[in-house]
Amino acid sequence: MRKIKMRLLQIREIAKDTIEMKLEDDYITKVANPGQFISIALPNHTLPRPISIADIDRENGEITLLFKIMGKGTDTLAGFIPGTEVDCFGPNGNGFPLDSGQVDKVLLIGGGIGVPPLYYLGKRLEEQGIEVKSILGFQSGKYVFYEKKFESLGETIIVTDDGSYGMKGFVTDAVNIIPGFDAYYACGPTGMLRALTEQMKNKTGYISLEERMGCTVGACAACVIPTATEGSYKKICHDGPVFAAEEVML
Amino acid sequence: MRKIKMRLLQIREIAKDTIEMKLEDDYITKVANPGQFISIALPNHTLPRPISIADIDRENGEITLLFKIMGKGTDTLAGFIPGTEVDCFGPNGNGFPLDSGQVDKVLLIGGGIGVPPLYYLGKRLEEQGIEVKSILGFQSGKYVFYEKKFESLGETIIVTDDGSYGMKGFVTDAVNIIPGFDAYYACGPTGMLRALTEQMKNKTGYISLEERMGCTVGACAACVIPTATEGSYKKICHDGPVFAAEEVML
Amino acid sequence: MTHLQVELPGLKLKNPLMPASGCFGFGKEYSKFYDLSLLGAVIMKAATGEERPGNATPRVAETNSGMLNAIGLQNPGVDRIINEEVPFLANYDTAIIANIAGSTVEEYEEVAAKFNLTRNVHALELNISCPNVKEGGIQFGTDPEMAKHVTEKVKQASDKPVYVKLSPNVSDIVAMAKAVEEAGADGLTMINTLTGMQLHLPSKRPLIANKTGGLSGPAIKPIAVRMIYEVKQAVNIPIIGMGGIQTAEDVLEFLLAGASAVAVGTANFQNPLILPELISELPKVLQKYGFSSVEEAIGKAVTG
Amino acid sequence: MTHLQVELPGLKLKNPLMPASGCFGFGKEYSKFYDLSLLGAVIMKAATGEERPGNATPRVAETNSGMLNAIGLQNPGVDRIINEEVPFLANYDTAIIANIAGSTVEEYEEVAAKFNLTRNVHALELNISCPNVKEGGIQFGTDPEMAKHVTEKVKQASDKPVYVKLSPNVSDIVAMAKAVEEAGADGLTMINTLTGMQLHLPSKRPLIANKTGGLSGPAIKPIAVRMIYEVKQAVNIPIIGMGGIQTAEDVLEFLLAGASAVAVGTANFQNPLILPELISELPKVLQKYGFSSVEEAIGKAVTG
Ligand SMILES: Cc1cc2nc3c(=O)[nH]c(=O)nc-3n(C[C@H](O)[C@H](O)[C@H](O)COP(=O)(O)OP(=O)(O)OC[C@H]3O[C@@H](n4cnc5c(N)ncnc54)[C@H](O)[C@@H]3O)c2cc1C
Ligand SMILES: Cc1cc2nc3c(=O)[nH]c(=O)nc-3n(C[C@H](O)[C@H](O)[C@H](O)COP(=O)(O)OP(=O)(O)OC[C@H]3O[C@@H](n4cnc5c(N)ncnc54)[C@H](O)[C@@H]3O)c2cc1C
Ligand SMILES: Cc1cc2nc3c(=O)[nH]c(=O)nc-3n(C[C@H](O)[C@H](O)[C@H](O)COP(=O)(O)O)c2cc1C
Ligand SMILES: Cc1cc2nc3c(=O)[nH]c(=O)nc-3n(C[C@H](O)[C@H](O)[C@H](O)COP(=O)(O)O)c2cc1C
Ligand code: FES
Ligand code: FES
Repeated sequence: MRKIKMRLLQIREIAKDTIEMKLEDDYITKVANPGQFISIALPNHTLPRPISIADIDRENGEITLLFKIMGKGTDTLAGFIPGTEVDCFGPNGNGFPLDSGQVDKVLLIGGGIGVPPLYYLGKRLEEQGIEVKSILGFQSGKYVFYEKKFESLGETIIVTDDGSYGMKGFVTDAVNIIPGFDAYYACGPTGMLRALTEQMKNKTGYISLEERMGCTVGACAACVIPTATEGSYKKICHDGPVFAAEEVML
Repeated sequence: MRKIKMRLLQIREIAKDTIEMKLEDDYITKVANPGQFISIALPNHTLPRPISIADIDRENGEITLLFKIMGKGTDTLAGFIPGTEVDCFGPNGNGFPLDSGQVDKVLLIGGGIGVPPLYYLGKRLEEQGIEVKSILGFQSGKYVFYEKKFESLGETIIVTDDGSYGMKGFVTDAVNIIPGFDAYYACGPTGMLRALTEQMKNKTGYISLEERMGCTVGACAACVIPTATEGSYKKICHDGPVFAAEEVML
Repeated sequence: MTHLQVELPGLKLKNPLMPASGCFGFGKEYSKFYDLSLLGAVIMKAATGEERPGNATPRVAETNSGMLNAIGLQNPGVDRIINEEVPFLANYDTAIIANIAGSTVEEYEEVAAKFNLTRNVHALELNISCPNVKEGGIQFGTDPEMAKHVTEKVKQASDKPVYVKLSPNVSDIVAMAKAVEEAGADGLTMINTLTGMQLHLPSKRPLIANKTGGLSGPAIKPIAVRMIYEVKQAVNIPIIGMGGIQTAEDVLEFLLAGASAVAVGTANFQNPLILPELISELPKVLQKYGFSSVEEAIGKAVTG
Repeated sequence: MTHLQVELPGLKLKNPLMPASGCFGFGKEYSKFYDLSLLGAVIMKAATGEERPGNATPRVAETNSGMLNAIGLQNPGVDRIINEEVPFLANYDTAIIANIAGSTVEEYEEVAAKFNLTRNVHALELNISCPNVKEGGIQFGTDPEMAKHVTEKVKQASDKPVYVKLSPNVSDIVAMAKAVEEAGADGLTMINTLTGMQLHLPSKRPLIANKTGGLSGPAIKPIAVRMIYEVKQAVNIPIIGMGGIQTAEDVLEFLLAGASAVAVGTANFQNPLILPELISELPKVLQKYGFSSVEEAIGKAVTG
C-alpha cells in the first residue's frame, strides 16, 4: 500500500454516465489482484473515493478504472483531462481468491457498476485455463458496457431491467440458464447480492461488497458488515471487499 | 452591475508573483470607469475576490486585470488556463472622478499591487489632454511591472524599498521631486496612503482603499472605513473604493 | 405544476426563499441585480434603538467552506430604517421581516414597538443570538430563561408575529426552542452563526478585529440540519431554516428536516443571483424527489 | 535548527503531531504507509470495558469541508486492546495515549484501572464527549458537574496523566475546561466533533443510520481555534488541539491559539501520509513566521 500519483492517459464515456479511465502507474499494476480497489483523493473533498481495479496491463504499466457518475466526486473525476496527476493510494482490500485449485468452471455475475472488477478477475482466471462465463445486468441498454470484452472471455449473457437490451429481468433470472459451474464471483448492489446468495446457497461463491467509507484502509471502522458469527463485524475495506458468500450477513 | 462569465484570453506572469489576465467581456468594458473593480467568484471559495480593473479595450471587448498571488484564491486564479469561463460580477464601486474640470496636471502614485487601477485611470486622463506623471513603488526590482506603459503616459519614477531598481526609498520620498501638479490619485497599502495624505494635506487628492470584503456590493457592512465626520462610516466597496483624501480617516 | 407557496404566521410567501438577515442589507444593492418581487420575503439587517457603528475592521475572514463575520450590528437605528429603508422595500411585492436586536430587554421592546407601528413590516425576527454583541446579546441566546423573558416582553410590545432566531452555540437547542415557544414565539428562525476564530499568522493575532466572529456558510450546514430536525420534533411552531444553503437540493434538505421556509445568507456573496436561481430550480428538485409542493416536503424526514 | 520537542505531563514528544483517536485504529494500517516512530505520539481508538459492535451502517457521510461519523465506539474491549494492540504500537518509538470511554462512571474507572497497569501506555485521554453513545456519553461531555465527577474518579483509578477530551457542543467551553481542571485533569484535548446530520434526499431519511453524527474536518477548524484560544486563557493545564488540521500552517495556528501539541483526524483519510508530511513541513513554517521552536509558538496569540 502506497500513496501515489497516477497520470491520466485516456478518459472516455463508454456508456451513459459511465467513464473509462486509463492511468499510468508502475506500482499498483505490479502488486494488485483482481477485486482490490484504489482510493482516489479528489481536491476539495474530505473523503477518498474507492474505485475497483477494472483491468491491469502489467507490461505497459497501465491501469483501467470504470466508474459511474453518482455525485459530486465522480462528477469531478469525470472532468479530469489527460495529463492530470491523480492522487491515489492502494491497492486496498483483499481481492478475489485466484488459486482455489479445484475450480474448473466459474460464473461471473455483475450488476451495473459492480461489473468492472469482474473483468480483470475473468482475465486472470482465463489465463489459468479456467472456463469463464458471465452474466451482466444493467438498468437498460444505454448503460451496457464491456459486452465484447466479456464475450472474449467466454459466454456472456446481458440482462436489463427493462428488457431494452439482451434478456429482460434480473441477473438472478439468468443464473438458471448457465449450467454447471464450480463457483460464482459476484459484484453489484447489495439487493442483488442478497437475492443471489440466497438463490445459490449450496454453491461456492465470492461476493464483493460496497459500503460508505472513511479511511478505506481499515482504521476508522466506518465500513463494517456483520459476519455470520453473531455480534462480529468485518471491515469491508480491509477484510473485504470480497467475502465468501456464507461469511457475511447481507 | 451584473453577474457575468468572462472568457480568459491570455494569462502571463509579468513580474514576480504578479499575473496579468486579459478577459473577453462585452458588458464591463462598456460601462466601467477607472478605479472600479470586479468581483471574481472562485470555485470552492465562499467569498468573492475583488480585483481592480487595470485596463479596458472597449473596441475589442477586452478587460485587463493584474493581481498578485497572495493566498489560496489568487493562487487558484493564477492557475486558470485560457478558455476558462471566469465567474464575475460588477463593475463595483465608484471609480476615480474623471471630469473634475480645473485639473491640468495630475500625479499618479501607486504602491505594489495598488498600481493596476492607476493605469486605466492614467490612460483616460491622458485622453482628456491632462498631463500625467507617475510614481510607482515596489518592494524590489523583481516586482516592478508596467514601467513602459506608464512611461508612455508621461514621466514615471520607479521607487523600490531596497533600491534594487530605480530610486531607493518610498513613494513619499519621490513626491517632492515632481513639481507642480493639481491633484494626485493614489492607490496602495494603507500605510503608504496614510503617509501620503499626511504629507500632501493641502493638495487635492483621491485615494483608493482596500479592506477585507464580504459581499463586495454594499450589503454586508464588512468593509467600512471611518469618515472624517465623527462616528460615521462609509462602505469601501460601495461608497469607494475611491475617496477624496480628506473624506476618510486612515 | 409545483406549488411553492407557504403560509406562516403573518407571512404569505409566494415561495419559501428569502435572504438571511445581515447578508442583504435592506435590499437596495441586490435590487440592482434582480427584481426583489421574486423573493418570498426579505429579512432586513438587524435594527437597534440607536445607530450603531459596529466593530473595527477587518470584520470578515474566509474559512474552509465558510466565513467568519463580526460586523457588530452596524445599522442606522430603527427610526431611519423605518423612514428610509422600509419604504424602498415596500415597493416590491414581497414580505418584509424586521430583524431586531439590542443590548437590553428595554431596547428590544422599544425597537419592536416601533416596527409594530410600521405598516409594511409583516413580522419580527428576534435576534437573541448575535454572537458579536458584547453587552448581553450572547447571554440572551444561550440561556433559556433569558430567552423566554425577552421573547415575552417583545410579544407584549408587538402585535406582529415574532420569530425568535436561535443560536447554535448551546448545549441544548431543544430547551431553547421550547423556552421561546412557551413564551409565545410564533415561529423560529435557525440557525445563527457559530462562534469561531481565525488567526492571522504574520501578526500572530486573530484576523478579525473583534477576535471572534460568527461562522456561516456550507461548513455549518450539517449542524443546522441536525438542530432543525431535533427542534421540529419538540415544538409546534414553524421554523425558517438557514445555515449554509447554496443549492436547491440544500433547500429541500432543510424542508425535509422540518423548515417551512429557508433563508440564504453567505451564498449571496459569491453569487448575487443565488436567490432567484434557487427559486427557479426548486420546482425541478421537488419534482425529482416526488413532491408536488413545498408544503408536502416540510418535515418529511421527521414524520416519515 | 528548529526544536520540535514538547514536554507534557507523561509525554515526552519528539514533535507535536499525533493522530486523533478513532481516525487511526491502533496504528497497524498506517504502519504499512510509514514508520510510526516518526510520530510524536499515537492516540488509540476508544476503549470500553467490553467489546462493542458499534452502530449500524452507513456510519460516515461527506459534508462540505468535513465529514460526519457515527461509528459508535466499536472496539474489541480494553483487555484485547491491551493484549493485542498495545504490544504492536510499543514496537515503535512513540508515546502511546489510550482513549477511554464508557456508559457509566464505573466503566470509565474500570478501563482506566486496566490501562494504569499497562506499562507502555503513557497517558489516558478521557473521552467524555463522544456524541454517538446513547447511554450517557453526551451528558458527561456537556454538564460541568458530571465531567468533574468522572474526571475525579478516573484520576483516582489511575496514576497515569489524564487528558480530558472536551466536546464543542456546549454553551460554555470555559466552564467545562475549568471543571475538569479542578477535578485534577493533567491536560485537555479539544475539540471532539460537533453533532450534525445529513439527509439522503432519495430516501428522505438521515443518511447515517444513527441519524446524527459527529462533524469533523476543516469545516470546524474556526470553532476549534476559538475554543482553544478561550480555554488557554482560563486554565493552567496544557491543551492538545485538534479539529480540521490539514496543513502545517494549521498546526501553527493551533499552537498560537494555545495548543501545546496537535492531533490530526479526518485528514488521514484523504492522505494517509499527512502526519509525516506535516512533521517534515512544520520546521519551515515555524521559521517562516519567526519561531525557532514549537515551545516558543505555544499560546503566542493569547500572551502576545
Ligand atoms: C470497494 C468499493 C469499490 C468500488 N468500485 C467502484 C467502481 O469500480 N466503479 C464505480 O463506479 N463505483 C465504485 N464504487 C462506488 C463508488 O465509490 C461511489 O459511487 C463513489 O464514491 C461516489 O462518489 P460521489 O462523490 O460521486 O458521490 P457522493 O454521493 O457525492 O459521495 C459522497 C460520499 O459518499 C460515498 N459514497 C457514495 N456512494 C457510495 C457507494 N455506492 N459506495 C461507497 N461509497 C459511496 C463517497 O465515497 C463519498 O464519501 C466502489 C465502492 C466501494 C466501496
Ligand atoms: C477594491 C479592491 C481592489 C483590489 N484590486 C486588486 C488588484 O487589482 N490586484 C490585486 O492583486 N489585488 C487587489 N486587491 C486585493 C485582492 O482582493 C486580495 O489580494 C485577494 O482577495 C487575496 O485573495 P487570496 O485568496 O489570494 O488571499 P487569502 O488571504 O487566501 O484570502 C482570504 C480572504 O481574504 C481576503 N483578502 C485577503 N487579502 C486582502 C486584501 N489585501 N484586500 C482585500 N481582501 C483581502 C480575500 O478576498 C479572501 O476573502 C483588491 C482589493 C480590493 C478591496
Ligand atoms: C456578514 C453577515 C452578517 C450577519 N448579520 C446578521 C444580523 O444582523 N442579524 C442576524 O440575525 N443574523 C445575522 N447574520 C447571520 C445570518 O442571518 C445567518 O443566520 C447565518 O449566516 C447562517 O446562514 P448562511 O450560512 O446562509 O449565511 C449575519 C451573517 C453574515 C454572514
Ligand atoms: C471516524 C472518526 C472516529 C472517531 N472516533 C473517536 C473516538 O473513538 N474517540 C474520540 O475521542 N474521538 C473520536 N473522533 C474524534 C476525533 O478524534 C477528533 O477529535 C475530531 O475528528 C476532530 O479532528 P479532525 O477534524 O482532525 O478529524 C473520531 C473522529 C472520526 C472522524
Ligand atoms: S473505511 Fe475505515 S475501516 Fe473501512
Ligand atoms: S463588502 Fe459587504 S458592504 Fe462592502
